[in-house]
Amino acid sequence: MSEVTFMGVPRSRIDWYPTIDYDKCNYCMDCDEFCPHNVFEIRENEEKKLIVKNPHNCVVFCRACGKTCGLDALSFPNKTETTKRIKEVRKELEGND
Amino acid sequence: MSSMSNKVKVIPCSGMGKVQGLVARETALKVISELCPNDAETVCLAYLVTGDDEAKDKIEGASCLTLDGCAKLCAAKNVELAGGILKKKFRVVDIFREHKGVKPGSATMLTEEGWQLVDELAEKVKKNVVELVREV
Amino acid sequence: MSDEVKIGVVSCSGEDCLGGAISRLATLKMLNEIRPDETVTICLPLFLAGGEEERGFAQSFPTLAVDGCNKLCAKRATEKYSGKVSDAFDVSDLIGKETAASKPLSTRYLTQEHQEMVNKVAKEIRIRFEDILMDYYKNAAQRIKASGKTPNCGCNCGK
Amino acid sequence: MTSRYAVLPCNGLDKSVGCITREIALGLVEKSETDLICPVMFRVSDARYTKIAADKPLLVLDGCATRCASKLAAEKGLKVAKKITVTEEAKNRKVAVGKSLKLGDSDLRLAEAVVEELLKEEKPKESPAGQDFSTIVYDYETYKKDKFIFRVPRSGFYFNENDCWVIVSGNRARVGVADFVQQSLSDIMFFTPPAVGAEIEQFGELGSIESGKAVFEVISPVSGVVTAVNDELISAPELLNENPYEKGWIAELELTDFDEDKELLLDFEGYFKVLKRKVDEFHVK
Repeated sequence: MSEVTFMGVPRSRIDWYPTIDYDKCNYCMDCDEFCPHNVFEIRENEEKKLIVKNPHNCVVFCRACGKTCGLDALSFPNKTETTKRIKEVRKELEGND
Repeated sequence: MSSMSNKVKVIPCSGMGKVQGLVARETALKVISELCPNDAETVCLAYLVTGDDEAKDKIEGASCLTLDGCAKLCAAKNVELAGGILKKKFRVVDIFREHKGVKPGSATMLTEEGWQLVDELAEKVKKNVVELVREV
Repeated sequence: MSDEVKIGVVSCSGEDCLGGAISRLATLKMLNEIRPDETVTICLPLFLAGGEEERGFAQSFPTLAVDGCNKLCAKRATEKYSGKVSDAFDVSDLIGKETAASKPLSTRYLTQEHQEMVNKVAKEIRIRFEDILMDYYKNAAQRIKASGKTPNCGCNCGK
Repeated sequence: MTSRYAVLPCNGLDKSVGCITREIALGLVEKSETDLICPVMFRVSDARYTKIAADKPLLVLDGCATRCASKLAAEKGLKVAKKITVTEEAKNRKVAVGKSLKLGDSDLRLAEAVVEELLKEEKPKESPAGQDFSTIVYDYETYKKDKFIFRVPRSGFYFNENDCWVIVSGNRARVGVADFVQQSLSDIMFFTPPAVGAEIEQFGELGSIESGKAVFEVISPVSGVVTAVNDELISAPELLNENPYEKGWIAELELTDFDEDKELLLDFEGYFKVLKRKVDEFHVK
């Protein structure tokens, strides 16, 4: 299996994924139910019943789970910064060719 | 001219696989069996698809109300092809739009909210049935 | 991965009688619970109202028609507009002609008894489904043998 | 008819390709009624050059892929009629550009050739803003999965990996979503348009569409200013299900710097591969 990439950049080098604000989250799990990429994981027996288990499964620039959250407990990185980062890594990889 | 009953035909789509379709079917069933049993009846859409003569006879020249789940308008299109007079096309998506965020259930089972939509839509259809009956 | 087998289960519209309602629910059970990854279903009237996606359906998939009464709409419509079905049956043969012909059912009034009928029909769908699947694999193996080609080569290179 | 360009070279002093842009610009001024915009002066004095750029179609000359001149034009809000990048011209003509900042013979010949070609060309199109998208020819490749058919237009369209497309005409772009989006969402019930006049960065949000299943944020493949939205979708969002490339388009933008955006976009071949992978991984029902 080849490495997962986004716009030619290894996915693992792009920091795009949701961050859960545990002060706001009420563990309704709507986000987990929605996300088809298994980004989240439910942990019934722990204090934090929901965690971001597979951050790099998250589709870069997708914020759809955030829209299911009525409490606004999910936040994402700045898109402009992320785009910049992608370009930087691409440049770096080009240099290695 | 059809020699069959002059009841208004209320025809839902088949609604396989989508909750919109189930709402359409349940609405039609409610109208013909509870709200207007004397003035409305349904014709199974599958008969029209296969070109069943008896069903075609029933539809041809008759006043029809269709209930479609989605914008593909299966019921409306098939009724028109079969020669029915389309008086009004209802779309379940429209009533979903009026209730943004509603969770109506699945193609197998409706939720309480879903049943409320059925009731609301059935009342609208009933109004049309009553008007059409008066016209005749 | 896109060449994995899918089987189309086509139910009648079921507006006219209980048999139809049961046929639909059993088909949905197949689609959602029993074999969700291998079942595809389609709305009958889409053969006329839809596009290429629907009409091309039975040409590309083995299909099983599930009808609620002896008018056999699902089977007939599929064969008329799309392609030959692999198998078909009439729900009234399973739950009894009289029961099947009784008034259509709102899911609001679904009883335990109805649920059992749904389960019975769904089981029949599963059995026939698996037969179709087996035939499909047998034929696929024969096709490969007959053509003398090795499997694996998914492209059209002719090798 | 002799009116040619307003030419904006990058004039990059520390690279030979930058020096070549200067040669090209000077050649054009010498041989046609082209007006020159000095990038250095432009930074301090807008008024004069903005007028020149408004009177004549703007030709932007960049030395290298950093595209300083393009960026300057975008910053000043100028409509670009034509762009040239010397490194690309050199590559196309199989000319090796010298390292020395004092241009050699072959460098000068390259500049001359570019000038000749520019002058030979038809009178450049005026006001690219006037072009529309009514003449697009749609030719689809399809990928089938179960009963679902996913269409992708074969030419003219660019895509991002978030399943949004763009088609460009002059300085304008029309943007929308790909078939994959409408198939995954199923019956689309709501369209929330972006605001006309809004400045959008590449990958910024261009409104959203919503079905009973999910909300999809339209992720802009390009940067620019929203000039129009497809109002029809507000009352008839099903147009998106019928065909998201034609009547289901989302918005139009005036582009900021498409060459830059393009680096992070896929053409038909690139996107078709991505689409196939997505379709195979995610079962749509």
